[in-house]
Amino acid sequence: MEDVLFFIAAIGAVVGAIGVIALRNPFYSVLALVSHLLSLALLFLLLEAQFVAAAQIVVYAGAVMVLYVFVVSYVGGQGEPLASIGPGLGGVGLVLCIGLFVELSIAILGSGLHAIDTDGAKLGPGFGTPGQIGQLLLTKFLFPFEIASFLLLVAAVGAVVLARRRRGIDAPDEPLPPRDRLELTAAEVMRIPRAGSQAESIGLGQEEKEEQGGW
Amino acid sequence: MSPTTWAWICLALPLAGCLFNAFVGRHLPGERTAGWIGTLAIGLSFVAAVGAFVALMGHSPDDRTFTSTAWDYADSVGVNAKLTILIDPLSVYMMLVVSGVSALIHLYSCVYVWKDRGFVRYFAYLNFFVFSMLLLVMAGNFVPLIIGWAFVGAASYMLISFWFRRTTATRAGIKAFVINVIGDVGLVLGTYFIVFRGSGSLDFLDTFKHVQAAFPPNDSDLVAGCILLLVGAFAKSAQVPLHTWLPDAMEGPTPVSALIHAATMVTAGVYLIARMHPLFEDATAAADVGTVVGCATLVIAATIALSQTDIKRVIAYSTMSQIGYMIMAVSASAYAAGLFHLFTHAFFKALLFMAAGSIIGAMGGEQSLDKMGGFRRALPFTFACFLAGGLALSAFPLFSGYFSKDDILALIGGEGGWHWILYVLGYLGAFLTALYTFRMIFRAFLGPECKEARELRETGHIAHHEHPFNPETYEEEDTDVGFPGPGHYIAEQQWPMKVAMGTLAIGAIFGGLIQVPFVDDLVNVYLRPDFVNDPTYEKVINGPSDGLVIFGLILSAVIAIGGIALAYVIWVRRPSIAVAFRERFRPLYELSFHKWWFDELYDAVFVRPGATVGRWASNVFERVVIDGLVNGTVSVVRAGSSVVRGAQDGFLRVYAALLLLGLALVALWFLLQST
Amino acid sequence: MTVFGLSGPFIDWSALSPVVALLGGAVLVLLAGLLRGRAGRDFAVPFLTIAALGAFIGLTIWQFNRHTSIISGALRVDDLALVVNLILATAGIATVLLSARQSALRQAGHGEYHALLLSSITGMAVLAEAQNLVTVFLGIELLSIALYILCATEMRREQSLESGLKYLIIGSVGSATLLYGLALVYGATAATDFGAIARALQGSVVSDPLLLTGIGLIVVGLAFKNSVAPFHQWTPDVYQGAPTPITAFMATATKAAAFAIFLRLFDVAFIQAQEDWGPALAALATVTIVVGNVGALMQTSLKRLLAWSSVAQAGYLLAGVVVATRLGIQATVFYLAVYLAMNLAAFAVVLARERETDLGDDIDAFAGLGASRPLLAWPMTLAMLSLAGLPATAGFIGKFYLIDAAVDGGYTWLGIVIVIGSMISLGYYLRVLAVMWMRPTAAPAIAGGSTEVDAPAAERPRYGGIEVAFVAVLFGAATLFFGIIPSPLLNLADHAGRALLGLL
Amino acid sequence: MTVAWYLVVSALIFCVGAAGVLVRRSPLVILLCLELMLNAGNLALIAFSRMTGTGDGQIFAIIVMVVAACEVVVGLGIIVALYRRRLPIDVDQLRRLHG
Amino acid sequence: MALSFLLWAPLFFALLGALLGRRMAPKVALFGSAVTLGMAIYYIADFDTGKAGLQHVTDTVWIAALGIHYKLGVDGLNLFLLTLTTLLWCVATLYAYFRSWDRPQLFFFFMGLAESAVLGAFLSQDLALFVAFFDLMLVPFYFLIGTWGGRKRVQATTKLVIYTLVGSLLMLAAAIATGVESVGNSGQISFALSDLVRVGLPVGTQEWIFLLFAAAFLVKMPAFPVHGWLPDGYRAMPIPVVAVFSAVLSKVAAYGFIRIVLPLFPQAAVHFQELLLLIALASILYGSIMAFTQTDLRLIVGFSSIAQLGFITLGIFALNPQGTQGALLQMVNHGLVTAALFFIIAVLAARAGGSEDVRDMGGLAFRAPVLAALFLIVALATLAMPGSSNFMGEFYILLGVFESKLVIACVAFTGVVLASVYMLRAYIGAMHNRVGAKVQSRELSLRDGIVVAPLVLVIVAIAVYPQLLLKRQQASAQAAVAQTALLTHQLALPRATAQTAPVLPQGGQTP
Repeated sequence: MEDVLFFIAAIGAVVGAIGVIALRNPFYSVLALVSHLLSLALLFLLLEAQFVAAAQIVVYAGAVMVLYVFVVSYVGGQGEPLASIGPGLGGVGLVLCIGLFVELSIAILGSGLHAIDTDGAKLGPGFGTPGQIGQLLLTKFLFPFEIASFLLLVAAVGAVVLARRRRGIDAPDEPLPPRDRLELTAAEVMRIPRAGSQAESIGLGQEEKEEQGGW
Repeated sequence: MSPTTWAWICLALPLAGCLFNAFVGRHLPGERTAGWIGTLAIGLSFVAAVGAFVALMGHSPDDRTFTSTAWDYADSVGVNAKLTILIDPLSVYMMLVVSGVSALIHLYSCVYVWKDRGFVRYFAYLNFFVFSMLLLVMAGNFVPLIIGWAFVGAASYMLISFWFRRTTATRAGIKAFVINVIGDVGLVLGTYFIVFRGSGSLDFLDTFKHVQAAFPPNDSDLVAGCILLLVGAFAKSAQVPLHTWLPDAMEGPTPVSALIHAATMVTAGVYLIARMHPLFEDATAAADVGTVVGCATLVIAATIALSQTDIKRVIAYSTMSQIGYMIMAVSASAYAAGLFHLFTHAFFKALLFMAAGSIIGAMGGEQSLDKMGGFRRALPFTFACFLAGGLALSAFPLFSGYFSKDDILALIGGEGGWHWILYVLGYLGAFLTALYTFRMIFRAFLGPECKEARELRETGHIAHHEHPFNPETYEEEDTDVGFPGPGHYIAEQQWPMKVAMGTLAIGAIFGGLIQVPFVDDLVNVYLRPDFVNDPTYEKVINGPSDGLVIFGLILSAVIAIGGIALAYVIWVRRPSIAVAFRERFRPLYELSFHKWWFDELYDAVFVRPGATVGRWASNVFERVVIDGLVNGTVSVVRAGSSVVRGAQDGFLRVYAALLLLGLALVALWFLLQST
Repeated sequence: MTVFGLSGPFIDWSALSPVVALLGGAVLVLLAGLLRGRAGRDFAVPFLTIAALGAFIGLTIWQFNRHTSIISGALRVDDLALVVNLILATAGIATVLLSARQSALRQAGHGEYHALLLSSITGMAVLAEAQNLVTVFLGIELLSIALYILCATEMRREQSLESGLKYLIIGSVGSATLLYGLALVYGATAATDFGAIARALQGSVVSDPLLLTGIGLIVVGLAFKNSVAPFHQWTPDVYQGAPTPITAFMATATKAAAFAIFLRLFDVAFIQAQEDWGPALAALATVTIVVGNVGALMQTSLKRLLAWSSVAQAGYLLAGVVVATRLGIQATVFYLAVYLAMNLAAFAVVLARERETDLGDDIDAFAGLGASRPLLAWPMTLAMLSLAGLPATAGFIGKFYLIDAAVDGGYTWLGIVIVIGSMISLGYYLRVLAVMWMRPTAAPAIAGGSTEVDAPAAERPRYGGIEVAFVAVLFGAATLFFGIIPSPLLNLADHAGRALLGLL
Repeated sequence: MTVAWYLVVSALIFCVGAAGVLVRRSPLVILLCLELMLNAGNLALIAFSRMTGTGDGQIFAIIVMVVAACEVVVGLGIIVALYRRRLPIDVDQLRRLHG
Repeated sequence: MALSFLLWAPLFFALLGALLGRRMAPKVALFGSAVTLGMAIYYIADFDTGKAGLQHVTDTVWIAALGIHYKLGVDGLNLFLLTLTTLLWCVATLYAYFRSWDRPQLFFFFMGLAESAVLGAFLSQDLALFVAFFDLMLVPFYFLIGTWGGRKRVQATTKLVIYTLVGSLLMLAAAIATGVESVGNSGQISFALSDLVRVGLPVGTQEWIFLLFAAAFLVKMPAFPVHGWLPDGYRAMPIPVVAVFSAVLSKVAAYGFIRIVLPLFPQAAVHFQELLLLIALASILYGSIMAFTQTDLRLIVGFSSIAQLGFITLGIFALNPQGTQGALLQMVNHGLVTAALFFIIAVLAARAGGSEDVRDMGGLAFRAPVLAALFLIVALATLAMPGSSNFMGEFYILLGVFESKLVIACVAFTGVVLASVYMLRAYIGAMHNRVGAKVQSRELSLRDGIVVAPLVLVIVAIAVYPQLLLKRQQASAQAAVAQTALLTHQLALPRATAQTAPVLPQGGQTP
C-alpha cells in the first residue's frame, strides 16, 4: 500500500516539476508547481512528517501560490516567446543536470550507511506531531525560530521597498495596461504623498499581510 | 741620493708637467710657455735619469737592483699589487733613452705645433705619455707595468687622434687603442698564468725568484703565460699580425710619430721580453715564437715599405721592421744586442721622422713622395740629417745602425741551428732596408725640384695651402681644430728644430761606437748584472766566432752599399726600371702595395662579421626574442582576459550553466574521494 | 524558564547581547523612519544606525575572550566571531557614512534602507557565530535577502534592479545548493550541531559518498557567497549595478562573514575530512586567483574592476582556509581586516568621483586626480598598492601572512600561485595609478555615464561630501599604518586563531 | 519503500529545478524553479529525519519553507518593480551589466 | 649612531620638504641628501677594518607573529654600497635642484622615498625586511618615471615595474619558504639572516628557492635574456632618475646574491654555478654587441651596464674570495661611472639640440676641453683601462673566474676588448669627428660641472687607491663565500708560494 502511494506521489512530484519547466505559460507552470507541492506533501506524510506536510499545503500551495498567481496576472502571464537573443542552453542543461543527477544518485545509493536502505529508524511516539515540532522550536531551535520570524519581517519590508509605487520613478505619462487599473486605483487611494515615508508602507504592509492571510 | 729617489723624481716630473699644463696651461702668458714648461719637465726628468744612472754606477755591479714601494695599490685575497718601482741597469737604460729622446722631441714640438690651437693639450698629452712610459719601464710589479702599458696606449690614442675632427685620425686612434687593449688582455692573462698558477706574487723579483721552483721547464702554463705576454708585446710593438695600427697611427702629428711610434712606445715590447727574461729562459718554446715572429715582421714590413708613397708610412714600416730585429734578438736571448739596437734606432728613427716633418712642413702638409722632389738644395740641413738617419738605418758602415744590427745578426748566427734561416732573412731585410730608405731619400731630395722646393729656395717662402686638406684622403679639413694650422715650420728656420735634429744626428752617427766588436762592449758590460744569472745569456754573447763577426761586418757593409747603389740606379738614373719592374712583377707589387692585405683580411674576418652579428642582434633577436618574451606573455594574459570576460556576457542563464558545471565538477571530485 | 511544562533553553543574554543590539537597532531604525521632516530622516536615522552599530561594537568588545556556546548550541561566541563582528560593524558604519546623500535613501526610504542594512549585518553576525547547520542557513539567507533588496534600492537605475534580480536568482541557486549539501551532511551524520558532526566524522562515515558529496555541495554553496570562481559570475554584474555604498558593504562585510563560516564549518565540523576538501579548495583557489585577476585586466568601470579584484582576493583568502591550521585562520582573519580597510578606501573614492563627475565609475573619472584632488588620490593610491600587495602597505603583510600559512601548511605551490596572481594584478592596479597621477585632468563629462541619467543636473550634488572623503582618508591611512605597525591587527588575528580548538 | 528512493526522487527534483533555471527566461518561472530546488532539499531533509529518527530535519524543513517564502516575496517584488519601469520580464534582455 | 637615522633620514627630509611646499622642497631635499651622505661617510670612518661580522647592529622584532626582525647592520659587503647610494642620490638631487619640475614636492618626496628604500635593502639583515625594501624600491620609481619621464613614459614604467616585480614577487614566495623551511628545532620562525644561516636547508629545497631568487636578481640587474624592460625604461626616465636607477638598483640585485644567496644556499649556488656563469657570459657578450650597434647614447650606456653587470655576476659566481672582492669593487665603480655617464649625456644632449642620438652629435670637444676631459676619464674608466679602479675590479673578477673556470674567463676577456670598442665609439661619435648639424659646442656650465666633477673626482680617487675599499671588504668577502669556496675546494688564496716582501741577497733598500 505504502509503495503504491509512494509511486503515485513520486511520479506526481516529478511530473509536476517537469511541468513547471516545460510549460510555456507561467500560469500553467504555477499550477504544475501546485500539483507538485501537493504530491510532495503526500511524500512527507509517508515519511511521518504530518505537521510539515500540513504546513506545506497551507503555506505553499496556499499563500505563496496565491501571491504567485497575483503577480503573474499583474505582469501578464503571457508565455515567453520561443525566439531568444540568449543562447539556447537546452542541450547543455540537460547534459549537466543528468550528470548531476547521476552523481547524486551514486552518492545516495553508494552510501555505506545501512540505515539508508531501511524504512527508517524506530520512531518514538508522536514523531512529527505538532507537539513535538513545537517543543523543538521552543527549545533546541529557539534561536533559528526567532531569526526566521525576523527574516519574515525583513522580507515584508523588502516587498514594501520594492513594490511600492513612487512619484518620479515610474513614468506616469505612459498609460498602464487596463488589467492594471483596478489594482492601481486601490494603491492610489492608500497612497499618502511624501515619497519615502514609512507611513505608506504600513498601508502596503497590510496588503502584504492579506496576501499571507491564509496562513 | 739613492737611485730610487732619482727614479721617483724622474717619474714625478713629467706627471707634474702634464697636470700643470692641463690645469693652468691655457692661462699662461706667452704663446709657447706651455711648450717650454713641458720641455723643461722632460729635460729635468732626463737629468734625474742621469742622476739615477750615476747613483747606480756608484754601487758594485752585483748590487745594482733596488726596489721602492709607494703604496699598496690592491693588496687583498692573494693579489699583492703594490706600486713598486724596480731600479736596475735595464730600467735605468730605458729611462735614459726615453727621457733623453723625449726631451729633444718636446723641444722640436715647441715649434712644430706652435700655431696649433691644441698647443697646450698637445704638451699635456706628451708629458702624460712620457710619464706613462717611464712608469712602464720602472715598474717592479705586474700591475704598475700593466698600468703603464695601458697608459702609453691611451696616450698614443689621444695623440693619434689629436686632430680629432679628422675622421681618419679618430678611426686610426680607435684602431690603435683596440689593438693595444688586445695586447693588454694578453698581458693580464699571461700574468694570471704566470703568477696565479705559479709564483703567487705579482712582484717581479719574487716571480723571478720562484719561477724555476714553480714551473718545470717549458711547463705548459708557463709557456702559455709567456706567449700571452708576447701577444702584449706584439700588439705594442706592432709585430705581425697585430701591426696594422702602426701605419695608420701616422695620422698623428709628426713629432708624435717620432716619439711614440718610433723611438719609445713601440719598443716597449722589446723591453718587456728583456725584463721577463727569466721566464723566457724557462719557456724556450715561447721564446722561439718571439724569434720567428720578429723575423717574419722585419721581412714583411721591409717589403711593404718598398712601395709606399706616404713618406711617414715608409718610415713607419721601417720602424716595424727594425723592431722585428730587436724582438728577434731579445727572444733569442741576445738581450744586450737587442737593447743596443733599440738605443741606436731611437736616435736615427726619431731623426728621420723629424726630418720628414721638416719636409712635410716645407710641402705645406703634403706627405706623398710622388709630389716631392729635389729638396736637396732647398733644405740642406734637413737633407743632411735625413741622410745621416738614412745611412744609420740602412746600416752604412760606421754609422750607429751598422754596429747594432750587425751585433744582433752575428749573435743570431752564432746560435747556429735553424737560426741560420733567421740570419739569412735578417740580411735580406737589411738589403731591403737600404733599398727603401734610399728610395725615399732619392725621391725626396734628388731629382727635379717640385714647385714647393723651388719656391722655398728662391723666395724662402714656405708653401701653404689655402684650403687645408687631409693628406690621407685629400678631403678638406675644417681649420677649427688647427690642423694643418696656419704655420708650417722647417728646421732651416727654427733653431729648436735644428738643435733637436742636430743632437739626434750626432747620436745617429756616433751612437754605435759604444759597442764596437773587438773595440769596446759598453752595453753588454752595463747590462750584464741584469742577465748575468741566466745561463744561456753568456753562451749567446760568446756564441759567434770572431770569424763570423768579421764576416758579418763585411757582409752587411756590402749589402748596405749594394742596396743604396741599386736604389740610386732605380730611382735616380733609370726611373723607368721601377715602372718596368712594377709591370713585370705585378703580383709582388700588389702584395707590397696593399700591405699583404692584412687590413682587408681583418675587415673580412672580424669587423664585418661583428657588425653583422650586432645588426642581427639589435634588429632581429632583440625584437623577436627579448621583446617577444614580454609581449608574448602579455598577449597570452590578454587572451585569457578576453575569454574570461567573454564568459561574463550578462546572460543570467549562462552564469547558471557555468555554475552548474562547476557544481558537477566539485561534486564529482568529492565523489571520487569517497571509498 | 518554564512555560506549559516545557522548559526553555538557558539563554546567556550577555553573550547574545551583540546580536540583540543589532535586532533592536533594526526595529528602532525602522520606526525612526516614520519621523516627519528632513532633519529626522536625514540625521536621526543614520545616527541611530551608527549608535546601534556602536553598541554592537561595545558589547562585542565587552564579550571579548568569552568562549561559550549559547541557546543550546545555536551560536558560539568566541574571539573568531567577535573579531569578525568588529569587521562587520566597521564596514557597517562606513557604509552608513557613504550612504548619506545617496538617492537610494530617498527611493527606498531612510528607515527601510538602514533597517535592511542592520538586518544584513545581523545575518552576518549570526553566520559568523553559527555552529548549527540550521543557523548557518538562516544566517546566510538573512544577510542575502537583505542584500538582494539593498542592491535594487536605486530603482531609477535599470542596472540596480537588474543587479538585484541577478543576485537574487544566482544567490538562491547557491542557497538551494547549500541547503541540499546541508541536508546530505545531516543525513550522513544525523546531527545539525557542529560538535556532533565533528564527532560523527571520526567514524567511518568520513569517507562516505553521501557525506563527501554533501561537503562538496556546501563548498559550492559557500563559494557563491564569497564569489569563488567558477561561482563568481554574479559578482561583477552585481557590484557594478548596486549602489556604490552597498557594493562596498558587500565586498567587505559579506566576505568577512562568509569566510568566518567557511573557517568554522571546515576547521571545526569537517576537520576530519581535511585531506578530502583541502585539495579541492586549493584547486578552486587557484582557479579563482587566475580568473579574478585576468578578468579585471581591461575593465574601464572601476566598480567592475574592484569586483573582479575581490574575486581574486577571495582566492587568496581561500588559501588560509585550505591549510586548516591556526596560522591559516590567523592569516585569513588578518587579511579580512586589511581587505576591509583597503576596499573601503577605494570604494569611497569611487563614490566621491561618481558624485563629482558625470563619468560615473568610469576610469576616466580619475584622470589627473593626483593633481586636482590629492586628498582622494592618496587613499586610492594606497588602496591600490595595498591590494597589489606592495610593501609598506597592509596588503603586503596580509599576503605575506597568507603565503606563510600556505607554505607552512604544505601548500607551497598555492603560495606561488598567489604570487603569480598578484603579478597579473599589477596590470590593472598600476593602470589606475597611472590614470590618476600620469594623465591630465579629463575634460568634463560625456553625459550618460552618469549614475543618475534621468535626474536633472541641478539636484545632483557636485561634491563628494565630507564624510566620504573622511572614510577614504581614514581607511587609506589605516592601510598605511597597519602596513608599518601591523601588530594590533596581528594580535586580534592571533586571538581569533586560538578560538577554534583542536588545530595545530 | 526504503529512504534511498525518497532521496533519489529529491535528487531528481533538484536537477529538474536546476535545469529550469537554465532553460527558462521568465524570472517568474525561474523563481518557481528555485522553489523546486528548495523543495528537493526539504524532501531530503524529511527523508533523513525519518531515517535518523531525529526531529531536526523537520524543523529545518519548516525553516526552509519560511526562507522560500521570503525569497519569493522579494523576487516578486523585484519583478514588479521591473515591470513598473517598463523593463522586459525576460532575463535574456536584462544584460546592461556584462563584460 | 643608530643606522636607523641613516636609513630614514632621506624619507624624513623628503616628507619635510613636501610639507614645506614647492619652494622649500628642493632645498630641504638637497640638504637631506647631503646629511645622509655625511652619515654614510661617518660609517666608513668608523668602520672596524678586518672584522668580518656586522657592525652597528640594530635589532628589534618588527612583526613577532611572522618572526620578522627590524635588523640593520653594516659590514664590508654593504659599507661602500651605502656610500655609493648616498653619494649618487646627493648628486642626483643636486642635478634636479637646478632644474624646475612640475609638482616639485612630489618629485623630491619620491626621490627621498626611493633613497630610503634602497638604503633599507642594503642595510637590512633580515630576509623578509630585505624583500620588503627590495619591492618597495620600485614604487617611487614607478611614479618618478611615469610622471616626469620622457616619451612613452607610462608604458615604459608599467613594463619596467611589472617586469621587475615578477622576479621580486617570486622571491617573496621563495623568501617565505626559506623562513618556513628553516624553522629549526626551536620551532620559532625567524627571518633574521643570522638565524637562517644557522639552519641549513636540504639541498632539494635550496635548489628551487635558489632559482626563484636568481630570477628576481637577474631581472633586476638586468641580465640577458631578461632585460626586456631596459631599453624603453632607460629611454623614458628623467636624467637624475636614470642615473640613480642604473647605478644603484642593479647593485641591489648583485648585492643580494652575495648577501643572501651564497651564504643561505651554498649547495645550490655550487650546483647552478655553470648556469649562472653562462648567463653572465651571455650578458657580457650580448650587452657589448648591442652597445656596439646602438646609436642612442642612453642605450649604449644601458647595454654596457648589462655587460658590466655580467662581469659582476661572473665574479660572484666564481664562488671564491677573489671573485667576490672584484664584484664588490666593481659594483661601486660601475655605479660611479654609469651615473657620471648619464649626467654627461644630459650635458651633451643640451649641446646637440636636445637629441641623445650619437649621430646628431660630433665635434663637441672643440670648445669644451673640460667636458671632453671629464668624459674621456669616465669613458676610459668605464672600459676598465688599467689604472682605473674598474680595472682592478675586473682584474679580481676575472682572476676569480680564472681560478674556478678557466675557459669562461678566457671568453669573458673578449668582453673587455668589446668594451673599448663601444665606449670609444660613443666618445668619438659625441666629442670628435665632424661637427653635427645642430651642434653648438659650449663648455660645461658650472651647475653641470658641480654635478659631474665630484663623481669624476671620486672615480680618480679610488682609481689611485682602490685598496681603500679592498681592505675593508676583504674579511666580509671571504666570510661570504667561505662555504661555497669550501664546497668547490677553492682555497681562500691561490697557490701562493711567497706572500712576504722580496728578500734580496743584499736586502732591497727603499728610500
